[in-house]
Amino acid sequence: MDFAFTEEQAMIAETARAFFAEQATSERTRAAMAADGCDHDLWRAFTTELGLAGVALPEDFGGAGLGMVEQAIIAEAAGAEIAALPLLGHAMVSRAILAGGSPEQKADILPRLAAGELVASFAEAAPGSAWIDGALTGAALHVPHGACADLFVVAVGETALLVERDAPGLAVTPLTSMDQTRPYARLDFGAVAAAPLADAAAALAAAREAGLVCLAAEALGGAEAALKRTVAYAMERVQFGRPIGSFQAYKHRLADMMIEIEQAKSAVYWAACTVDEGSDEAALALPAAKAFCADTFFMCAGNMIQLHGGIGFTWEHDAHLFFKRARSIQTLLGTGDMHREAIAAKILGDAA
Amino acid sequence: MDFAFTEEQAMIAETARAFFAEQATSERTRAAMAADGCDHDLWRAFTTELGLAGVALPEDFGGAGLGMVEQAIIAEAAGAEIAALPLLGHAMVSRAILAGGSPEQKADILPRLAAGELVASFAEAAPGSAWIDGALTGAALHVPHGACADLFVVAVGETALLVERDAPGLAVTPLTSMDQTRPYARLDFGAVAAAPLADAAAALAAAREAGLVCLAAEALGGAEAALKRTVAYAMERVQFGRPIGSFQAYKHRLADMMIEIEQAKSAVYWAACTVDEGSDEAALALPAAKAFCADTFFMCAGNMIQLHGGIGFTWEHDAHLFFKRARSIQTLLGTGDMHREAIAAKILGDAA
Amino acid sequence: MKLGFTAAEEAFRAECADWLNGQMAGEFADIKGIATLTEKAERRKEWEQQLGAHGWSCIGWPKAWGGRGASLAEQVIFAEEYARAGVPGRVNHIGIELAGPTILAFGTEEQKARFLPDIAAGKTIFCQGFSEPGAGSDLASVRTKGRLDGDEWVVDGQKIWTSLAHISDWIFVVTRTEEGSKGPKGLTFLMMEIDQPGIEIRPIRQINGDAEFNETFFTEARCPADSLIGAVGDGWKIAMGLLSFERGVSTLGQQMAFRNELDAIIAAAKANGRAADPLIRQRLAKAEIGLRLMRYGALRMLSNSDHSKVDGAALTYKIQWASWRRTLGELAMDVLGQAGEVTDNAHYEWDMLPNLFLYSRADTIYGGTNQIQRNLIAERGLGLPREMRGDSK
Amino acid sequence: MKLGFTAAEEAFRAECADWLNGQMAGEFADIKGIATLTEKAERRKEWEQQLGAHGWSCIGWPKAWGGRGASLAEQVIFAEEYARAGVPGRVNHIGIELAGPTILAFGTEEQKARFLPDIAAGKTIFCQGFSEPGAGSDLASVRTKGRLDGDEWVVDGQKIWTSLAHISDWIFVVTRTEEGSKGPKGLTFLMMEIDQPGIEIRPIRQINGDAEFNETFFTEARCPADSLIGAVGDGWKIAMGLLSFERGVSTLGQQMAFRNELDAIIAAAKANGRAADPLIRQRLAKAEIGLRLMRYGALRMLSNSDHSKVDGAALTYKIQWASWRRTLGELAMDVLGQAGEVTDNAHYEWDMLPNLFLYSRADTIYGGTNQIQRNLIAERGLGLPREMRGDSK
Repeated sequence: MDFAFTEEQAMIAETARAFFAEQATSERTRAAMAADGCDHDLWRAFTTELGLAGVALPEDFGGAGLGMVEQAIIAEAAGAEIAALPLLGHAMVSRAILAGGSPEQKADILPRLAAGELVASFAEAAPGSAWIDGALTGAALHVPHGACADLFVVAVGETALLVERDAPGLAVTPLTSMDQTRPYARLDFGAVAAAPLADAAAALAAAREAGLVCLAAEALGGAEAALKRTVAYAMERVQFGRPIGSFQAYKHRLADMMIEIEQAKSAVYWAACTVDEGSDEAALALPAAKAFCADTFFMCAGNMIQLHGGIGFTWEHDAHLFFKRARSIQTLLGTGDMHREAIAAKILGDAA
Repeated sequence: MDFAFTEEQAMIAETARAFFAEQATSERTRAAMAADGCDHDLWRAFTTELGLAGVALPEDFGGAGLGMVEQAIIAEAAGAEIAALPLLGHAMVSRAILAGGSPEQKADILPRLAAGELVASFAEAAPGSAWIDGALTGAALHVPHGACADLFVVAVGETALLVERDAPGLAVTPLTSMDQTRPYARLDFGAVAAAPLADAAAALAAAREAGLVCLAAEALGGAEAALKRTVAYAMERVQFGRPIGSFQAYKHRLADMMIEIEQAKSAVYWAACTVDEGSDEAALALPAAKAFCADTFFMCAGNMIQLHGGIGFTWEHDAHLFFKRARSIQTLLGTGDMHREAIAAKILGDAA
Repeated sequence: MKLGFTAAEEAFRAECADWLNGQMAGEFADIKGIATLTEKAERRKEWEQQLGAHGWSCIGWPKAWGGRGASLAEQVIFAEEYARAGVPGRVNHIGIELAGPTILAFGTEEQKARFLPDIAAGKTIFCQGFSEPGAGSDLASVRTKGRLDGDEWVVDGQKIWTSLAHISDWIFVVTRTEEGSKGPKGLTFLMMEIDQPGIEIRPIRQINGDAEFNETFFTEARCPADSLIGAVGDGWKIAMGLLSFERGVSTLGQQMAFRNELDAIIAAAKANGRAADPLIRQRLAKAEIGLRLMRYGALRMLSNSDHSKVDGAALTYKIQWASWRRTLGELAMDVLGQAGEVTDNAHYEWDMLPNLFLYSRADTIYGGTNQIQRNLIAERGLGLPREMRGDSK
Repeated sequence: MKLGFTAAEEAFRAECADWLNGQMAGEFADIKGIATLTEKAERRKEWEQQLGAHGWSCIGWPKAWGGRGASLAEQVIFAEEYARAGVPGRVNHIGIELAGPTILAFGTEEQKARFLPDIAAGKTIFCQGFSEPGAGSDLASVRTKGRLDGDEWVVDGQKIWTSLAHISDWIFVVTRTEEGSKGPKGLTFLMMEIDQPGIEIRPIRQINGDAEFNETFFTEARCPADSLIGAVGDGWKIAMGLLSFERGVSTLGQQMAFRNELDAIIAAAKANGRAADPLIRQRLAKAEIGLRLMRYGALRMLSNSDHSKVDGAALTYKIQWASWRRTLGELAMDVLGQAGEVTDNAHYEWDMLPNLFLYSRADTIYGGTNQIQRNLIAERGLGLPREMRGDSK
C-alpha cells in the first residue's frame, strides 16, 4: 500500500505537463476548433516525440507497457490545456481491442494504434441499430472526434464491432458541437461490413474502464488548471484598490475549488489503481470518479467564468473552453446521476 | 392586485410581534420544554389578552372573522420566538370543523376553540387504523402537542373524526421529542367512540391548507429571527480584532439568508392569499410555500449555529431551539421532496 | 393584501392580448419567439415603432410623454401578456427602462420633451456607457474624461460591455469631468449621439457565439453643453438613481420570458422522457417555485409604497433571478442531454435552451456580480460593515 | 502507486481482527458499539488499559515508549479493524493523538519517559486547553496567564471547550507567560495535573443533551517549573505542531467510525423502505463517494513523503470530513423521518443517528470552523493574501 506516484510516474507526469503546456497553446487549439477539432500537429508530436499513444498497451504491441495510472496522468495533463486531441476514443479502442480482440486483431491493429498511425474512436450505436449477417445498420449519434477517426469500435447491444472509416456504407457527418475541442460526429451505418471483436464483453468492459478513467482524469486536469488560472488572475486583478484575491468571498470560493479538486485527485488515482490491480472496488471507483470529477470540473469552470467577471464571458478568453469541455464530460459515458444510481444499487444490494 | 399588508394587517403584525417578543421569552419557553412543551400562561394570554385563537374563524363563532393572511401573520410572529404554543393543531382543527363540521358541530365546538377554552390538535392515523361501526382502532404516531390537547380531529383514510381527550379507550403517550417546544404524543385508539365530521373531504382539505400556511409562516418567522439574532451577534462579537460581521464570508452567508427569507416571505403570503381568495393557484402555492420556507428556515437555523461558533452549539444558547424547530417543520405535513413532487406532477400534467 | 385582478383589469388583459397576438400572427409574425437580443435587430426597431404608434410602448409613462399613465396592475398585465404572446424582448430596453425613467426623474422639461416622446415612439434607441476596462464591478473608478470646450463637451476614453451599442442611436456616458477627482466624485452624466466620428463601436464576441456586447471608444467625441442630466458633478447620483429603475415593472416582462424558457424545458422533458426522472422532476419543481416566488417578490416590491425603508425584495431581486436563471440553464442541458450539445447550425448559433445555458453565465456577472450583490445586501439590507477599499486607507 | 496489501499485512489484519473481536465478544462486550465520547467513560478507561497491556494502544510509537513501531500500512489496517469490530472511540484520543506525538516531537528524554509509557498504557488521560471564552477561532488571543513562582508555574485564567476534561488526569495549557505580549508571541505550553484545588471543571451541556465539553477554570493552579514543553515563549510553535498531528493515522479510525454511521443509515433505509426513493439513493451514493474519497485522501496524505511541500490533501481534510459528516447527519434524519425525532429515552439522550445529526453541527466549528479552514486553504494552499487583523493595522 503506497498511494503516491513512483519516480517513473512522477517523471511521466512532469514530462506530459510540460509537453502540453508548451504545445497545446490557446492559439493552436483555436485553430483546431475552427477546423475539425483535432490539432493534428499535436497528435503527431504526442505520438512520435512523446510516444505515448500506446501508454497503456503492452510493449509487445509497441506500447509503453504501463497502465491506467499512467493513462490517467496523460489525460490529466492534456485536460489541463483542453488539448484538442482524440485521446478519449483512442484509449477506449486500444484497451477494448487489447481485452477482447483476437490474436490477429491485436497483432494487426494495436501496433498501429500505439504508434499513432491510426486514430480511433468509440461509438455506442443508437437504439434500433443492428448487426445482422455481418452487416451493421443504424447510427451512432455523438461520437467524440468521430470525424477525424480512421477506425471505430462500435458497441451494438452486447456486440463490439470494428468499423473502418472508409468502409462502404459508412457516412460520417461532423456536428457543430458546443465543445469544439472534442466535436461529435454522427455515424450512419448503411449495411456496413464489420468484424466483431472476439470477446465483446471483455472489450466493452475495458473500453468503459479506460473511458471513465480518462474522462475523470481530464476533468481533474481541467479543474486544476481552472483553479490555477483563476488564482493567478485574482492576484493580478485590482478592484476597489485591492487585488480581488484579497476579498474573502473570492478566497473562499477558490478554497472550495481546491477542496473538491483534492478529492477528485484521490478519485482518479483510486479508480486507475483498481483497474490496474484488478480490484473488485473498480465497480465503485469508476462511477465514483467519473461522477465526482465531472461535477468538480463543472463547478471549477463555472467559477472560472464567474471570478473573471465580464472578460470570462468573452470568446477571446479561454474560460469558455474549460466550461464547455466540463459540460461535455458530464454527459459522456453516462451522467453523474446514472453513475450515482449504480453506486446506490451496489451499496444497497439491490438492482433497482 | 395589491400585494402589501392593509393597515389592519400591519397593525396585527405589529401587535403580535410585540406580544410574543415580550411574553414568549427564552426562560418561559425553557420552562415549558422541561414540562409538557406548552407554555400554558402564554396560551391564556394569547387567547384572552390578544384574543386571537380564532383569528381565521368567522365572528359568528366568536372568531376574529379574518383569514389565512392574518393566521400567517400570527404564526410568523410566534415562530420568531419559537413560542411553545399548540397553534398548529389548533388552527388545523378550527378550519377543519369550519369547513366540514355539521351546523351542530360548528356551533358546539368553534366558539370554544375561538375562545381558547379548548386546545385542539390534528392527528393522521397510521396505516392499519380503522373506523368501523363508530369505533376507532389503531394509532397516530406523531401528534404535535398531542399531550396537552383536549380535542383531536383524526384523519383515518378519507374520514375525519372528532375525538375527545377523555374518550374511553384513548391512550395519549407523551414522547421525548427533538423539538421540545412542540413535542409529539402518540395516540392509541382502543375502540374509541368518535363522531365523524359531516364533510370529511372539505375538513381534511381545510386542515391541510391551514397547516401548510401555519408551518410555512412559522418557518419564515423563525428564519427571520435567526438572521436578526445572528446579525446582532456579528456586530458585537470581535475576532482577530474585528467584528466578525466585517468578514466578507460572514457577510455573504448572512446575505444568502436574507435572499432566501425574502422569497419565503413572498411564498407565505402568496399561499395565504390563494386560500383566502379561493384561487386555483393554491394547489401550487401551498406545497411551494411549505417546501421553500422549511428549507429556508433549516438553512438559516443551521447558519445561526455555525456563525455563533462554539456558543451556538450549547444548550444554554437559543440557537438549538430554532434548529430543532426547523428540523421538525421539514417533516411535518410532508417533506419538501413530497411537496416538490406534487408540484412536478402538476406542471408536467401527469400523476406519476 | 389581494392578488386577484378586477373585472376592468381583466378586460384590459384581453385587450392587450388581442392586440399583441394579432401583431404576432400578422405583420410581425417573423419576429415571434426570438429569444436573443441581437437577432433581426432592424425588424425589431420597426416593432418598437409599431408599439409606439399604437401607444403600447411605455404604458406607465405620463400621457404627455407618449405613455398612457397605466396603473401598476395594468403594467403588470401588459408585461405578462407581452411575453405570453411570444413577442421578443425590447431592443430599446435601455431607453424605455433606464434612460427614459432617468430623464423623467432628473431631466429638464426641455430634455423630457426632446427625448421621451422619441423613446416611446421607438425612434431613439439608447445604450448605456458605465463599465470601463479594468474597472469591472468598481463602477466608481471611471476614467473616461469629459471636458467643456466652448459650447460642447469633449469626451475621451473607453467603455466596455455596452449592450447593443451597435444598433443604438444614443448612449449615456458617465464621465470624469473634474480633473484629479476620485471615486464617485467629479462625475457627470452625458447623453451623446453615437453616429459621429469620435465614437467607434467594436463588438465583443461572447461564449455563446453571439455579440450583444461591445467596446465603445471615445476619441474627442462631442455633444452640446446642455447634454448633461443633472448638474456637473452629479453623475454618480444620477447613475445610481438610474440603476434603481432596473427593478421596475419591466422585471415582470423579463419573468414572462423566463416562463417561456421554463415551459420549453418542461416540453422538452415531456418529449424526450426525462419528465419521468424523479431527480429532474425535483429540479423542475424547484425552478417553478423559484419563478413563482420571483413573481410575487416583484409584486411585493411594486406594491410597496413605503420607499423610505430599504426594500428587501428589491435589494435581493437581481441575485435571485440571475442565480435562478443560471440554474435553469443547467437544468435545460440536463434535460436535453447530449442532443443539447450539438446544433444543425454551422455558425455556432444555438437554439433557445443551449443558448440559455451559455448566456446565463453572464447574468450573474453584468449589472453587479453575485458577489457585489451580496455585499450590497449585507451592507444596505443588514447594516453590516462595508468592505474596505484598498486605496482609501 | 499501489493500493493492495501484502500477504504479511493481510495476516496482520487477521491478527488485529481476532484480538479486537475477541475483546468485544468477551470482557468488553458491554462497551461494543458505543458512539459517543462520554458514555461509560470509566469502563472505557479500563479499555484503554487493556489496549495498553496488550500492546495495541499506540502501535505506531517506538517500542521503547510503549508502541510497536508499526508501519504505515499496519497502522492503516489496525485503525480499520478497530472500527470494524465496533470498538468505541478512544477516550484518551487527545493523549494518544496529540499530547503523545507532541511530547515525542518536542519533549525532553525525561518527559518522554515520564509520559509516553503511561499514555500508551492508558494510565494517563489527557485533555487540551487551547480555546478561551471570547477568543473562539482566534487561537492566538490567549489571556490565561502563567508566571514562575519559585520552582512552580502558577496559572490563572479560563479555558473553554475542553473536551473530556471531566474524565482526564492531565491537561496541556497554552498560557501567556510574557506580560503585555500579544498574539502568538510570549506563549508557553504547560502540562498540568488536573486533580488540584486550583483547577475547576464545569461541564457545558450541548444541543444533543450530552456534555462532552467543559469550561476549565484556573485559579492559582500549579505545576512544577519543568512542566513546559519546549522553551518559554515557544507555546505557539508547539501548539501549531500539535495541531498538525491531528491529521495522522487516527483519521483512518475516525473514517471507520463514519463507515459504521453510514452503514447504519443504509440499514435504516433498507428497513423502512426509503432505500427505494431515487432522491435518497443519490444522497446515499454521494455519502459513499465522499467517504471513499476521504479514505484515499488520507492514504495520499499518509503516503506523501515529501513534507516540504504544502500537502493539499492534508490541508483540505478537516473541512472535508466535517462537511461530509454534517451532510450525513441530515441524510440520516431524512431517512429516519419523524421516527428519528422522538426517542424512548426520557432524558433527551439520542440514538446514534439522531445524535449524529445534532452532534455533527459541532464538527464544522471546533478545531477550526469551516470559515477558518477556507482561509487557511486559500492562504497556505493557494497563496492568496491574508485576512487583515483589525487590531494590527
